[in-house]
Amino acid sequence: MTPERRAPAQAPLIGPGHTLGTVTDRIAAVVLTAPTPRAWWVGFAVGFALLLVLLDAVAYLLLRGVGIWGVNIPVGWGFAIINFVWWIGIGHAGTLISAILLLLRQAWRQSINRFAEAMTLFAVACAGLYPVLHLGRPWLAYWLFPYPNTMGLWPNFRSPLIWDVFAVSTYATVSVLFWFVGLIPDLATLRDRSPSRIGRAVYGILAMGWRGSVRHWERYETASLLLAGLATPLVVSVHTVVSLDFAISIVPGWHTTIFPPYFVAGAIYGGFAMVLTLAIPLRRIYGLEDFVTMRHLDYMGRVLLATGLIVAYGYTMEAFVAWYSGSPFEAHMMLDRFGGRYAPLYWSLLLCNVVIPQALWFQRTRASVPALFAIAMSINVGMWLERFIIVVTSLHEDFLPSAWGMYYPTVWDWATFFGTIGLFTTLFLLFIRFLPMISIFEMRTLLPEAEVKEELA
Amino acid sequence: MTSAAAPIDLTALRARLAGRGGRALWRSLDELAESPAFLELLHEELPQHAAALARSVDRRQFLKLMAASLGLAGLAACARPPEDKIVPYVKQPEELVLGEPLFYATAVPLGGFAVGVLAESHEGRPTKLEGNPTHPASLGAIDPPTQATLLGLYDPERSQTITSAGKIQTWSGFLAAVRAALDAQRPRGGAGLHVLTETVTSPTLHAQLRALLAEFPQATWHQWEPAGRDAARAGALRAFGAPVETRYDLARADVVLALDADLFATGPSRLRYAREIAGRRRPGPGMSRLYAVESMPTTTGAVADHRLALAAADVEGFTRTVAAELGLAVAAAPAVAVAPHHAWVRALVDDLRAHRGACAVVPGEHQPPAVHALAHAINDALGNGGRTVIHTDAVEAAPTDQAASLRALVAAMRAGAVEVLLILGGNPVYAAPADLDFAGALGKVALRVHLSLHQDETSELCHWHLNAAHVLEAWSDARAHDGTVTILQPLIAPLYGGRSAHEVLAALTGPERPGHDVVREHWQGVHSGGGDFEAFWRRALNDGVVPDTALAPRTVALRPGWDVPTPAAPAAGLELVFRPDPYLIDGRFANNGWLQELPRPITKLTWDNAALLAPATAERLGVANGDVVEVAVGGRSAHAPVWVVPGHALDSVTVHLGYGRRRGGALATGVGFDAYALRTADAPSIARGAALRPTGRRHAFACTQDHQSMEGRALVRAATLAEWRAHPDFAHAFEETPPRDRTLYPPHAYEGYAWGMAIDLGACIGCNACALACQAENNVAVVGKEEVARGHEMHWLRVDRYFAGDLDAPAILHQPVPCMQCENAPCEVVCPVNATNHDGEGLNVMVYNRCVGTRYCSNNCPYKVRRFNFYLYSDWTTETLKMARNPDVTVRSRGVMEKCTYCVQRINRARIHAEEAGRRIADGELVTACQQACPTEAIVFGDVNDPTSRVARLKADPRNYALLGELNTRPRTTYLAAVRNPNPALAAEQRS
Amino acid sequence: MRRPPIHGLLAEFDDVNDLVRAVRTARAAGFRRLDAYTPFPVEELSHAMGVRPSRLPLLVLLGGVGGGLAGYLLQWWTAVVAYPINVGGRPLHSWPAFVVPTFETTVLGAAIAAVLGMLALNGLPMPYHPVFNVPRFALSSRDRFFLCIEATDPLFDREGTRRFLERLVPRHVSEVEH
Amino acid sequence: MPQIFHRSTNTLSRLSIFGALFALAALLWGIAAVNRSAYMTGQGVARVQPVQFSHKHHAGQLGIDCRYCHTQVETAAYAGIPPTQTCMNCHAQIWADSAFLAPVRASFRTDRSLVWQKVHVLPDYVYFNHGIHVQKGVGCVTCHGRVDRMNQVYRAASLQMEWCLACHRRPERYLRPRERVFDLAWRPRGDQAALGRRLVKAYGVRTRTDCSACHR
Repeated sequence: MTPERRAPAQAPLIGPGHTLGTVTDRIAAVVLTAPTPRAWWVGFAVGFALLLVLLDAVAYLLLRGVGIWGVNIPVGWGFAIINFVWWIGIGHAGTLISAILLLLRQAWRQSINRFAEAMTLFAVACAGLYPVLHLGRPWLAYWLFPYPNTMGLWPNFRSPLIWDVFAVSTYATVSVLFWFVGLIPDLATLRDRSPSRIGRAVYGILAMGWRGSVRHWERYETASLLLAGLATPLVVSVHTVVSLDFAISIVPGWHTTIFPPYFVAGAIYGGFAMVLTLAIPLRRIYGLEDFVTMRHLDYMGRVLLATGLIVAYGYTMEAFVAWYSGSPFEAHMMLDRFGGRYAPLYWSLLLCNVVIPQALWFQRTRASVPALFAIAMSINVGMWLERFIIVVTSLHEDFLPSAWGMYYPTVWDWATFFGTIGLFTTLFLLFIRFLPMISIFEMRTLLPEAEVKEELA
Repeated sequence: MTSAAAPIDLTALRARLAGRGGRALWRSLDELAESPAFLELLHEELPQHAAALARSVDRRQFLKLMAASLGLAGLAACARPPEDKIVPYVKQPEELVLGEPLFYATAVPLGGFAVGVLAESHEGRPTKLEGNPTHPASLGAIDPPTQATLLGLYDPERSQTITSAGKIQTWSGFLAAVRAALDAQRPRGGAGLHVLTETVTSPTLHAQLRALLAEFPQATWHQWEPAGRDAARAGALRAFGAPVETRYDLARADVVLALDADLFATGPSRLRYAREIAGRRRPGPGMSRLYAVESMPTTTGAVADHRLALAAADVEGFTRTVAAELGLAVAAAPAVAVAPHHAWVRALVDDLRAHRGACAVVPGEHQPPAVHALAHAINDALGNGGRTVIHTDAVEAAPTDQAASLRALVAAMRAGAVEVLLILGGNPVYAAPADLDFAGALGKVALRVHLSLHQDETSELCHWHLNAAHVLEAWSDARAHDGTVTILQPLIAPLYGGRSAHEVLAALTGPERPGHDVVREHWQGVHSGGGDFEAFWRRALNDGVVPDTALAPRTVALRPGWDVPTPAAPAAGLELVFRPDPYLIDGRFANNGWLQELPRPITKLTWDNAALLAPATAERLGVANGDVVEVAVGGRSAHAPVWVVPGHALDSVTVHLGYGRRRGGALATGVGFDAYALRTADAPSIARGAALRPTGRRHAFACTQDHQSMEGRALVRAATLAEWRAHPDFAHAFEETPPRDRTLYPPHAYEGYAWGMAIDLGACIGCNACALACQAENNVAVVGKEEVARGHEMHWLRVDRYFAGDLDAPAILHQPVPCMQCENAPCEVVCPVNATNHDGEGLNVMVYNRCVGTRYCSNNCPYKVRRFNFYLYSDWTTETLKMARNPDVTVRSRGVMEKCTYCVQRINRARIHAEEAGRRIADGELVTACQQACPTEAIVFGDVNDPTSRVARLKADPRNYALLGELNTRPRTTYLAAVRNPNPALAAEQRS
Repeated sequence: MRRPPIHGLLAEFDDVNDLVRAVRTARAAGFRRLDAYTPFPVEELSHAMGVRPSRLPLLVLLGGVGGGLAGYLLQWWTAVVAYPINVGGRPLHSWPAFVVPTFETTVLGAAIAAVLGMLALNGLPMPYHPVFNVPRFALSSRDRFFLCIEATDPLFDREGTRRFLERLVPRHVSEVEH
Repeated sequence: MPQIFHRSTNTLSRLSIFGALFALAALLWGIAAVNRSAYMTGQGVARVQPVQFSHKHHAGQLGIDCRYCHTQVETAAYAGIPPTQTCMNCHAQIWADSAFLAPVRASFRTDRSLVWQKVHVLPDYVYFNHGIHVQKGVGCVTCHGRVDRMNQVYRAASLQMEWCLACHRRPERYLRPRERVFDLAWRPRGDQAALGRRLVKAYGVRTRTDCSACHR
C-alpha cells in the first residue's frame, strides 16, 4: 500500500510511540492471545438470541406463507423489501471505504476498512435473505437464475428483479474476494504468531503460503488497485439497480429519475452511520483509540454531513417534481406523505436524516464521541424510515382510490427484522474474534519507520 | 347449448355412489375396504358417514377420471409423475363427451318465484349456474343469490341425515312415527294437523297439498315467507278487490317512478326490470327517465336520473302528494318532509303527465299496502294499465295474508290445538316476528316435523328433522313472475339421500314415490288435453319453460274506498327499516361463503350487516363507522355496529335481515346481528320511534373499498343527455392517451383474433352478478372476514363504487374493474420469471405454475386487479368443495398470483371447436362468465380485429374511453361513459 | 542442472533502508537470483530488484470482456432465440434492459480474473516454501526485513556469498535448507 | 517454527482448488441428468394393471383400431378409457370364462368400475386436448409410441415441457396425414420435412408456444 508522502496536517492517523512490532502485536493479540472481553460475550448472547428469533420467524413463514406478514393488495411489498434496501445500503459504506477511498489515496481509511468490509459482507448476507423469503414460493427461488431446464424457460431479463439477482450476487462475490485478498498478508502474520498448532494450521492454509516477497507485493498491489477500480463502479451500480426496482415501475413515488443518485448517496450515508455505530464501541472495548483516532471519527462525521446533504436534496426534489410534474397522482402521493396517515413517519424521517445531522457542521460535535454516536443512530433509524416511506406510502394510495389500503406490519415482520440484526451481530462478533479487525500490514505502512529515506528513493 | 337428452341415469349413478363407498375413504386401510360386511354395517349404523363415503367416491369418480386440476401447481413441475388412477364408467351414458360440459335447463325458486337457469354439468357434477335465455324472468341473466345456490348444494355443513331428538334415525322410522300420528288425526278430519310452507307457486306441490287437505278436511295449511310480499298482495286487494299480480313493462315506459322500490335486487322480476331499464338507457331519442324515491340507497337509486332520499315512512305522504297533484281524490297527505321537495314533485308530476300511458309508478314491496293502492290508482289515472302496467291473476298457488296465516298458526299452537306440525322448508324459529314468540308456542305442539337443508334453529326445536334435497338434487316445478312454469330437474342424485317436499308429502299420504314420478304424473294429468306427452315433457325439460303457462293479462277496475291511509305512527325518534339482505335475503343463504364475501352493492361490506344511516344522522347521534350501538324499538333492543351511508335518508336507520344466525353452519353463525329480534308482525318493514344508544364498544368491519371519492380523477365518466348531444366525445375531454406511434418500440402485430372487452357504465347497475359469476367460473377462493379486512380478498372482478357531490344526496357511480389486459402491460415487464406475459391474441396471461410470488406485478398494476394467495386459500381437503370446481381452471396454491384472463378456458374451448370444424369463432359464440351473467348486457366481449363484432363497434363509439389511458398501458378492456337523462326542469339536480 | 545442496542464504535486517541498500549492492555485485521479504509493500524494492511490471491488467481486461460478452449473449439468446415471448409489448431484443446484467457480468469476470490471476502469477497457494525453514523468518510478517540470495544464482558460492552478505551488516545470516 | 506444512501440501492445495470447481460442475450436470432420467419422468416404466390387458395382442396382433376402445379421441379432450361394457362386447363370447378376465366380469356384474393405473399423467395445470391434435394430424404413435408392441403400456415420451415444445415449435417434423393418425406403423414416404410443411399449410397448423395454449 502506498503510504501518504505528505506529513499529516492534523494529528497523525496512529497514536504516538508505536513501532512495527507494537502495531503487529497489539492488533494480533486481540485475536490470538488477549482474553475475550465480557462485552463481547454479552453482545454475542444478544445477537445469537435474536438469530434464533429469525429462525422461528422463517420456519413459520415457510409453514404458513407470506400471509403472516402485513403485506396485502395494494401494498404488495413491506418490511422484506424495506429491510433488503436498508441492509444493502449499509453494506455500501464498506466497499466505498476500501475501494473509492483507496483510489483517492485516503490513508485514513486503512484503519477502518477491514471491519467496514466485514460489515459489508454481513449486511449483504442479511439483505440477501429477504428477496428469497418474501417470495410466495421461496422454494422456487432458483427459477430466477438462468439455467437450462426441462421447461425450456428462461428468466425475464427486462425485470429489475433479475438485475438485482445479477447485481447483488456479483456484489457479494466481489466483496468476498476483495476482503479475502486484503486478509492474506494478515493471515500470514497470524500464521506466524499463533501460539496453537491448530491456529497455525488454519491461518496457514488460509494465508496460502504468503511470504511477503517483493514480487508478490508487486502483483498484490496491482490486484488490489484493479479490484478497487472494479468495486467502485460496481457499488454504484448495485444501489442504482436497487433503486431501479422502484424507478422502472409506474407507481407514483417510485417512477422517478432521481432515484439512482439519491439511493447511492443514501446508501453511503446510512453505511457510514453504521460504520460509526460499530467503530465507536469497538475502539472503546478493545482500546484501539490509537488506531481509530478522533481524526478518523471527524472525517466520517464530514462524510455523513456531505452525503446527508445530497440525500436532503433528494427529498426536496421528490417534493418539487411531484408538484412540477402536474400529475395528480404524483401530487397526491406527496400530499399523502405530508399529511396522510403515514405523515408522522415522514416527518420523523426528515428529523432523523436532515435536521439532526446538521449538528455535524460544528467541530465540537464531530469531536464528541457520544454526539457522533447519537447522530449515527438517528441516521440508522432515519434511513430505515426513508425506505418505509418509499415502499409503503407510494403503494398504499396509487391510481384508483377504490383500491387504496393501509399496511400494518405484524409481529412476524418485526421478528424477521430484528432477527436479521441478530444474524448480523453474530457474524460480526465472530469476525472480530477470529480475524484482525484492523488491517495490520496497512497500519504498518502508516508508521514513520515504514518510510524509505529520500536519498534511497 | 342445451343438451336435448334427459339427465344422466341417476339411479345408476346413485348405485355407483353408494356402491363403491369403501374403496375411496378406506383406500389406506385395505382390509377394511375389501370387507363388504364393514360397508353394510357402516350404512346401517352410520348413514351420515356412508353419505360422506358416497361424497368422496363420486368426486373421485369424476375428478380422477378427468384428471381435473387438483395437484399442487408448480411443485409437480420438478417432482416425479404422481401416482394416479383412472376409474372409467362401467356403462357410459352416451350423451356424455368426456371433458365437455352438458347444460340442463332448470330453475331456482326464491320466495316461491322461479328464475330459469342453465346448469353446467361436468361428468355429472353441476359446477355453475347460468341464466336461461328462454326463461322470461332470466332472459339469460342471473343474480348472485341464484348463482350461489350452486355452492349451497356442496355446502359441507348441509344436513346429511334424518334426526330425531339429536339422534340419527332412518326414513322408515320417520314414516312409521308420522303415519301413526296422521292415522290418529284421520277420525277428527285432521283438526290437529297443520302444515307450514313458504310461498308456494309449484303446481305439483299445490296439488299435493290440496290432496292432503281433501284427506284431512279439518287440517290447516299456513304459508309464510320472512321477506314476503304481503303488502303488494294487500295493496292489490284494496285497489281491485282481488289479489292480482302486477308487473311492469319498463321497456315501454318513458318515465319510471320507483317508490322505495329496489327494482333490480328484490322481487320476482328483478332481472327482467334490469334488462328493460338498461335497454332504455342507451343514449339517444329512446332514452327513458328514472325517478327514485328511497330511504336506503339501492342499485336502483344509483342509476336513477333523479334520486330523492326520503324516510321510508314518508314515502306514503310523498305518493299522496303526487296523487293529489295528479288530481286524484286522496286523503290529505300528512305535512311531511315532502314539502321541501315541492319543485321536485312538481317536475316529476309534469313529466308523468307528459307521458300518459307510457310511464310507470312502481311501489316497493316493503312499502305499506296504502302505497301500493295509491300506485295502482296513479297508474290507473295515467292510463298505464295494459300498456306499461300489466295485471294478471295471482301467480302464487294460494295467495294468503301470510302474516295473518302465521299469527293464526301461533295462536293455534298456543291454544294447544296443533298436534302435528309439518314445516316444509323455511326457518320460522329464527325468522318469525319477535312478538309472536314462535319458538315458545312451538313447544306446545305434540309432533313437530321440519324439512330443511341445514340443522337450523327450527330443526333444533322439532322432534323430527328431515334433511331436504337441494333444488339441484330434486324434481319439482315452479312459476316465474308471469306465471310461466319451469320443470325443475335434478343435476345430480341427492348427495346425502335428502328428500324433497313432494316426496315427503307423497310418502305421508300414500305409498312412497320418487319426486320424478310425482311431478311427471301431475303434468301428465294436466296435459291430458291430448298430444304426445313424452314430446311435451322432453321439450319442457329441454327449454326450461312449459309452453303457454304464462298467465294472460286481465283488466281490473279500481274499487271504491281503496284509499285507506296507514295509521300515523308516533313520529318521535328514528324510523327503523327492515330489508332483506341483498344476498343472504332472509338468512337462507347465511352459510354460503360466496354470498357472505360478495361486497354489498352500496356499502361494499362483506361478512356483516350493520345499522345503516345518513352522515348527518350519525353526526347528530355522535356515532361513526364501527361504533356498536344499542338499537331499541318497541321495548326490544339489539346491539348493532354503525355504518354511515352517504345518501341515506335522514333520521332513518336501515338494518338488513338474515344475519346473527345461532345455528345452521360455521359461516352463518356468529356473523352480524339478528335484526329479526327487533321485527314485529305489525311492523314488518318500517318501525317508528326507534332509538340508538352508543355502547362505547367498537366493531371491525371487512369493507372492500376504504375510499369513496374519485379524488377528482376522471375514472368514471358521465354526462347528461344534453351534454352528450352537444359533445358526443365528452369522454375524451379529460385525458389524452398518447398516439400509438409515439413510442420507441416497434408495435406487436396481433393477427387473427384480438380479444377485447367494452363495459357500458351507463348500463351497469353495480349488482355484482359479474363478480360472482367470475368467482364460480374461475374457482376463486373464499378467504373469510379476517383476510378480507387485511386486504387479501380474491375477487378477480370488483365493482368499484364512488360517491360524488353532496354528501347527503351524492351521485353514486359504479365501475366494474376486471383485468384490463393492457397491450403494454406494466405487470409483465417486471415479472422476473415470465410468469405473466402476452399470448398471440393479446391476452395478458397468468401462468400460475410458473409464478414464484414476488408480487411485483401487482405493485406495478395501476388498476390493482391482481390477487395473491397469501395463504393456501383454495380448499384442498373438503371433497364436496372440490366437486364444485370448474375442472377447466387450475386451482391455485399458496404463494401464487392470479387474475382475470378473459375466461381463457372458454376461449380455448371455442377455438378448438372452431378449428376442429375448420371455421372462425363467430361473434357472440364466445362469452365471458361476467358478460353472460350481466342482467343489463353492460359487458361485451369479442374480437376487436373483426370490425363487424359488437365489441369493435362499441369501441368505435365516441363514448368509449380507456381507464387511466394517459399511462399508455393500452388496455383491451375499455369503458363506455355513462349518459344520464335528467329532467331539464330540475337543472339543479343535474349531475355529470 | 545439478540441484544445489541448499536453497540459498538469508540475511535479516532491522530496517527497511538497510534492506533497500543491501538489494542495490547485491544487484550491483551481479546477483540476479535473489528475493527480498518485507512485512509491508515497499515500492523502492521492486525498482531496486528490477521487477518487471505485472501482466495482471491484461488478464483482468480479458476476464471483463469475456464476462460481458457471455452475459449479453446469454440474454439475447434466451430472449430472442430460445423462447421468444411478448412481454408487455416490449421488443424481444430489449437491449437497453440487457445492459444492466451485462455490466454486472463484466465486473464479475474481471474481478475473478484479478484474484485468480494474482494468485496464479504469485504461484500461490504454496504453503511449503524453503525460506520457512529458517525459524527467524517468522519475523518477516512482523518487523524484520530479509534478503535471500538463492543457490541457483550463477555467482552463488556458499562461502563467498555468505561473506558478501556479512559485509552488508545484517543482524543475522542463515542458510536456507530445501 | 514457521515451516508448518509438508512439501506435498503445495500440490494438494492447488489440486483442491481445481477439484472444487470440477466437483461443482459435475454436480450441476448430475442434477440436469437426473431431471431428464426415466426415474423422474417415468419414461419407459410399465405400470402393473388390475387386468393383464395387452395392447400388443389387441392392437398389434388382432389389429383392433384405437378408436374401438378410445372412442372419443377424435372429438374430446380425453381419449377415454373404455367402459367395462366395451370389454364385454367381445368377452361375453370370447374367453368368456378366462381367469384373466375375472375382474372385468366382476366389474360388469357388480357395476363397480375397474381401477386402472394411469400411465400418461400430466401435471394438473396442463390442459391437453386429444381432439384437436388428432384433427391436426398428430399420430397416436408420436406421443404414445408403438403401443401395438407393448404388452404392458409404458410412457414412450418424457412428457416434459421441452418435449411438448419441440413439436409445438416445429410441427412439420411430426405431422402426418389425418387418415394415417391411427396407423402406428406409418412411415413418411420420402421427405417428412416437405410433407410436414404441406400438412401445416393444409391443416392450418399454428406454432402455438403461448403459455395460454396449455396453461389456464
